Amino acid sequence: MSAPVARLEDRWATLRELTAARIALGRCGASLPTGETLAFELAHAQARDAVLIPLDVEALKTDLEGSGWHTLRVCSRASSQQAYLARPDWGRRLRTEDAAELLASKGRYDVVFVISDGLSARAVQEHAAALLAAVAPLLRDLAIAPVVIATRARVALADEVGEALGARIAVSLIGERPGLSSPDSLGIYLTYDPKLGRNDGERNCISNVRPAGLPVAEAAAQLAAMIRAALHAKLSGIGLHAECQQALAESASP
Amino acid sequence: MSAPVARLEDRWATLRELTAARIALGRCGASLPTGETLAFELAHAQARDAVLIPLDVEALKTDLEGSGWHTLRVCSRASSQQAYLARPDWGRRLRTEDAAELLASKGRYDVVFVISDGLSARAVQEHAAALLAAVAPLLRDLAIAPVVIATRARVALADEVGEALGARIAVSLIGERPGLSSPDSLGIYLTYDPKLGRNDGERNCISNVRPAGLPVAEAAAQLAAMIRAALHAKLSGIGLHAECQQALAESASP
Amino acid sequence: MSYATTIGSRRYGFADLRTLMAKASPLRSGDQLAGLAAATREERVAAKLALADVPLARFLDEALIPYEDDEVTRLIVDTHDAARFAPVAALTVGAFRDWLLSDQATPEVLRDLAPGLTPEMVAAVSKLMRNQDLILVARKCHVVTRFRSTIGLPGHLAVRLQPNHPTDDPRGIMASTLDGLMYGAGDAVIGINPAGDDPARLAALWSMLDTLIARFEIPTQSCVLTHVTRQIDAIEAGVPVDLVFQSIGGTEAVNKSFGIDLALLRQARDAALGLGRGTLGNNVMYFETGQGSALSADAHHGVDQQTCEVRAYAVARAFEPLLVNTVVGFIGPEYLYDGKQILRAALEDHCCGKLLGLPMGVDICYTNHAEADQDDMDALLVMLGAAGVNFIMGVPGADDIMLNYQSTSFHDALFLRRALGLRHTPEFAAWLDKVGVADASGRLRDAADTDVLPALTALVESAG
Amino acid sequence: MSYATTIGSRRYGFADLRTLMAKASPLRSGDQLAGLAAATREERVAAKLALADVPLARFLDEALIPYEDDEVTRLIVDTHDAARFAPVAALTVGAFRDWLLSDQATPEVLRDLAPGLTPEMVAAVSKLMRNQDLILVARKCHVVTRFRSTIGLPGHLAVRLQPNHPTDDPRGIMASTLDGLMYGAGDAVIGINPAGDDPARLAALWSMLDTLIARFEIPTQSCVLTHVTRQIDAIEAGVPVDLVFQSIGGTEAVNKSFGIDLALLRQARDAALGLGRGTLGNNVMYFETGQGSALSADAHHGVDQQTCEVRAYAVARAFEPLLVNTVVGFIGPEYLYDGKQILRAALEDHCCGKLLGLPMGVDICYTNHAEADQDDMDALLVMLGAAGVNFIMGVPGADDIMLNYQSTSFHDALFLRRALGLRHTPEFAAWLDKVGVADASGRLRDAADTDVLPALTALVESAG
Ligand code: B12
Ligand code: B12
Repeated sequence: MSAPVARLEDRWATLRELTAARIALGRCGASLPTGETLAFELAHAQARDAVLIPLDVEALKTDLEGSGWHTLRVCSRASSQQAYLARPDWGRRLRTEDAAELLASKGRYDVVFVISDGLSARAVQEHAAALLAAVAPLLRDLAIAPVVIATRARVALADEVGEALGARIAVSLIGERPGLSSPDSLGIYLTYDPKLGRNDGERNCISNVRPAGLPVAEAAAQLAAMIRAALHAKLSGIGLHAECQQALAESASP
Repeated sequence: MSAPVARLEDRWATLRELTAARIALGRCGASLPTGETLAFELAHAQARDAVLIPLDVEALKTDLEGSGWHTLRVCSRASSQQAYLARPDWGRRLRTEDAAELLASKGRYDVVFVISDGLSARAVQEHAAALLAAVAPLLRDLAIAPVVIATRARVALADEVGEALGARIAVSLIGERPGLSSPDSLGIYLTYDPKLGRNDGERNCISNVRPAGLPVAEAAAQLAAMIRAALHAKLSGIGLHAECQQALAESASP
Repeated sequence: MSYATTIGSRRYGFADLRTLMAKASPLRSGDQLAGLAAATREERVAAKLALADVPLARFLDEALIPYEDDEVTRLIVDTHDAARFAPVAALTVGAFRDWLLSDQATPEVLRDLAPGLTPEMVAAVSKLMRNQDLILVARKCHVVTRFRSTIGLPGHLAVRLQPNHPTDDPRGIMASTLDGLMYGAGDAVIGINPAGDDPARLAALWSMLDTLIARFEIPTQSCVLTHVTRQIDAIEAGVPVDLVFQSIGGTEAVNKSFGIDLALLRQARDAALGLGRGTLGNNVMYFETGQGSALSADAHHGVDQQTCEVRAYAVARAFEPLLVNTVVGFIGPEYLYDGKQILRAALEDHCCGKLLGLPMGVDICYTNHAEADQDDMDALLVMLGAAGVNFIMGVPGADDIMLNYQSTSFHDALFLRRALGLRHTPEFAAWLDKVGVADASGRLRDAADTDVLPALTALVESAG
Repeated sequence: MSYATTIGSRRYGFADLRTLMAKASPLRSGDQLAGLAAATREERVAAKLALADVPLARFLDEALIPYEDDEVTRLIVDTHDAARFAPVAALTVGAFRDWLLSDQATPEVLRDLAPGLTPEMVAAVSKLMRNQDLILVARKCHVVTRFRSTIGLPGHLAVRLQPNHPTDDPRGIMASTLDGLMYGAGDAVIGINPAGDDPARLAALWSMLDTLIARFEIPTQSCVLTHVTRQIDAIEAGVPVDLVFQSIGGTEAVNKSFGIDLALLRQARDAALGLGRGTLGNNVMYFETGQGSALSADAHHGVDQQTCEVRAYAVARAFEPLLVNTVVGFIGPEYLYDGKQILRAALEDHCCGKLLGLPMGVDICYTNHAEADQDDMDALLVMLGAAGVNFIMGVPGADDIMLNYQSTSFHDALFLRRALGLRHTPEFAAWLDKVGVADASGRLRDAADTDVLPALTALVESAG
């Protein structure tokens, strides 16, 4: 005898090509079919691993130095990945010895790039060097500090780094928390006049940088524009937005 | 204005003196009143602590030696309280060095008492010495081995102890898991011809020994009778029960 | 036969069905203790993927515990109903899950299917289910049993009144029993776990409950949860025994460690049936189970603890029980570590038992050495209520002062009734209304309105 | 003023109400991170015992965050309705819990009481409640709001359709929207979190949803969850905005970190009201909150995270929102460590919001760095369903591909409807029946029977 057919297929399956979202999954009664349930579980198992895989700092350094960047290496005060997850406050502060070391490289820079593992080392491993390569040509006239590679780092760690190095702007390139279908998404956070104690309202963000999201080239262009705007306005964050619109409005008026 | 009365009292509160069970608690709608909820929470917090408090071996030794007992000291293969909880298999086996040491005291004994912390050190601390003191006079004609104090021990650890010491019967006096209202309950488990691999069907049990449960004197009397029955029947466990009844039946018949 | 899945570039192999089942099990400490659990999350999913592709029929060919070695296996194989199995015979485990969740699997269809399922098939499919699936499927399995009340009707919830006392003091037990009755508990059974096992004292407990039930015409049944041999003896001695209780496990060896075998259970059931004490029906057995007992007795044959548990239901099924109770968090953290594992296990047990056609109740409980608390029990209560559990426990203030663990209280049952609109058994509801404890809708009346309280109190005070 | 309890021989002192509240909070990682949590289990119970004895009226005298420093405190104090508070004014926190659970606290009584309660009173009483209490009390608070549909009727459940896309691609968003509608989701709102904030692209999203809703006469509302300033700008530019969204917190400082204050919210609400786009009612605001945001912005003033959260509801209450959504597991394990903490927090948020008279929904969710999985979400779904949650999220396959977290899926909502018999909003139910997606009882029809699918598909394909 033939098996009963329990799974109802959705008749809009062709729309699947329009999005990476999990649409048209079909159903059995009210429930997700077995194949889809297990696919989800597998993705979850893998995403959980992504959070725990450490950044291969040496490989990243080699990449960057191959493109001519000088690099510095720091770590946050979180002493393990578990501590990093539980204590974002530790992830926002440099180890005392690293802070001291950075002071040795202090200068007068316009921008420092801080590459941070964040919650997805993979995102950083795969896209950070490419992003720097794409943005560098757009910033030739600016003084760029050595690239700082930071591990177990949160966004705000870039504040302390920027302050120590004497940079007018700190840009954090950081691994965003991995999604079920996006274990490799890079976030970009820009802070003008970085220093300990800045809050997120004083930053700007470009998010979802990855092949299936915002492409690296486009992100680089946006970032360069944002850097210029911040240098011009001498601020970042909510205020910068207003400033930008003002500028747009003025340039639009005759 | 006066506060509304939300709590319904139960009219059978006088029955509370008949049991330590939490009866006649009253209710608010369908729910436990605040006082009772918090009393329960407090008891739970304290019971959870009871599981973690270690046995004061020195104090127990002093108690026992004061009453003229020789004592030996062993520990199971569980290396921490966490390991003890997670791995009962470790709690059932002697550390190799302790097993070796016991062999030095090997003899021809009728009974060995193994005092084990189990899940309530407090039960053992408070009742074990008293129980031994009460049972000893009833077993004067028997050869009793030195008392073994075992930590992080399960019931079955007494099998290995009994075998190593050459005892015909091993009696485990062990802290039962703490109840919400009974953090101090002692269990007694008797095994004839103890050796590695015995199962629980081959033991007998006297449970709930504590002031509010089975009093120590009564437990001692039951234990002595059980020891005699096991020595006579040359077995313990389910079989011993049958044996006892048989004997009872015979003694009852004219 | 061996099984395998490939994920990316990694191949996961599983030596046999027993291994595959164990690795596919949701994480729990007991399987870790036994050395059977998957080593990584990915391996667990790999095992599930491989298990999803196994044909259900395979379970008829590959026994997890050999037929020759184990009477439970023999029971399962010898009583398998191939005709009832036919509708799903062509399905894989994964497709079986889909089918169970589909609207084709109606309550009637599932009831007819039950004798065609083996515990291993049911355990396997449950391993592919999320908690919500375990609820939806269980809800569709209506298992109704009867002795003096009708238990398991959809939308209903019964309660075992559990009035234990550390020294089996009759008045103490009766005080807790009164408390429970006044809170509307006891429609599943009034069941005492005795601390001792002296036949004379046990007989007194049976008589006491018999008097209570007869005098107040309570449509319920009594039970004294001592070893089955004591109960057979009591029946032979003319003691008024309603239900025969026994703890059972899923292998011959664990049952042996409990001092029982199938023949003994058969003997016990025949003895109880011989008394003819049921008024509405003849379901005379009450069984308790719980994940971990097989491993705890070193009697698991390398089979994961959940599958062992479902095999225990195959034992229960052979005796048409009134009640089967999985005492889910009872043994301790070495088998179910925390609230999450207890919750998962409870939903599995309930669903698997129901699929096999059993009247499942759950002792929603935890011990003081486990990582669990009342909040976890609340979650489990609501989940099981939604899943249609036949009955839960009722222990005064949730604190069993003899067995040293926390179960559900009379208040908890009231909570669940309110939150999900669940009713007492119809006969018990009528009784509660008649004696003034509750109104017709099942809501408790103020104690002042309860006609029966003085007489009940007098009975308590004169007990023992 | 200081507070104290003695347990046995140990005295526990608490410097002030803020400290007492923090120590009395059920364990969660965020309070540990902030250094505010009780050090031991016993200390936590001691704090609860002390808190139970605090008169509710005390909260009117001792502000947790000073009046002078914080406009949220000023809002709370200035809008407190003493007349409505009168019925419970004489109670302690512990007696207030008893009263809330009693049959005296009917839905009508609780509705009238809401303006008399401050968030701190509500947070305090919730700390004394078990999960089951949080469910029972919340069930009794019926908060019904209207824009183009009627949300919050007892026995009903609405769903926010959340069709996010990492690059805001119009066709991608519309494809997910169609998926949701065909699964019967969207009666709470169709709400997009945009990845970018370019005004022109945002305007296109609003127009797209407006066209969809108008063309198919769907009784629902749209929302684009960008910063409130963008929404005000859009309204001024003539864009068809239904609801105005904003993330809010419980202190002036956290709101500042979100770039908002009360005046800005007032301005936004006035702008939205000015459009008069609601057909059934004028609840035009949609707020999101979540435990941990204040601490995350270093704006918590030493107040525990749950109390901060309830203060956010005082902000929401001032603007008569259509929807308030606590996004409970969104930020990560540093605030709510695992499934258990997420579940507890969700029930607290839901109950506290409801007590304050708010139309609470919950984004039942977790991130990949937290100790949680789908089984935990199932538990939370059922608990919140039993508690009478107004709405949950609907995300295709539970995977938000833009915000990188797992929320509830369209299937999850179907599950909950089946498990607890919950209905769509009446208007949406009628629409689903009309277009053939569901039958009159709300059960999905086979897709083959759906009249609206071809036209909807065409709209999706032509989007952008
Ligand atoms: C936990 C427990 C169990 C667990 C044990 C598994 C485990 N891994 O812990 C399970 C659920 C399997 C169990 C089963 C039974 N138990 Co039991 N159990 C208990 C309980 C609640 C706590 C025991 C404890 O704290 N032990 C201390 C720890 C540190 O020891 P452990 O080495 O970790 O655990 C061992 C002992 O607990 C032992 N054990 C447990 N129960 C029994 C029963 C008997 C008769 C024997 C000899 C040994 C034994 O088995 C464990 C593994 O080796 C006690 C109640 C109490 N207040 O003590 C009842 C209790 C000991 N059990 C009891 C009974 C009757 C039984 C059963 C016979 C029930 C039945 N009718 O089938 C079965 C069979 C036991 C067997 N022969 O294998 C009675 C004993 C009465 C008596 N005086 O003889 C008690 C007192 C409860 C009661 N009054 O009903 N039990
Ligand atoms: C987590 C998160 C939050 C959390 C942050 C708290 C925390 N402890 O993590 C909360 C819920 C508080 C939040 C709030 C907001 N967020 Co947010 N958030 C995210 C999310 C999902 C992940 C971020 C991440 O992984 N960071 C990496 C880790 C390692 O960094 P971290 O140091 O641990 O965390 C910091 C950053 O996440 C940062 N941050 C988070 N959100 C935002 C938003 C802005 C504009 C800025 C400058 C910084 C910032 O704050 C954290 C603490 O310092 C992203 C989506 C994504 N795919 O990345 C959106 C995202 C970054 N957030 C976004 C927005 C719009 C907001 C809000 C402005 C929403 C609103 N309308 O109110 C607010 C305000 C933020 C602020 N100014 O304080 C947008 C940014 C769009 C853009 N290009 O500017 C994103 C991309 C999502 C989206 N498309 O809606 N957010």
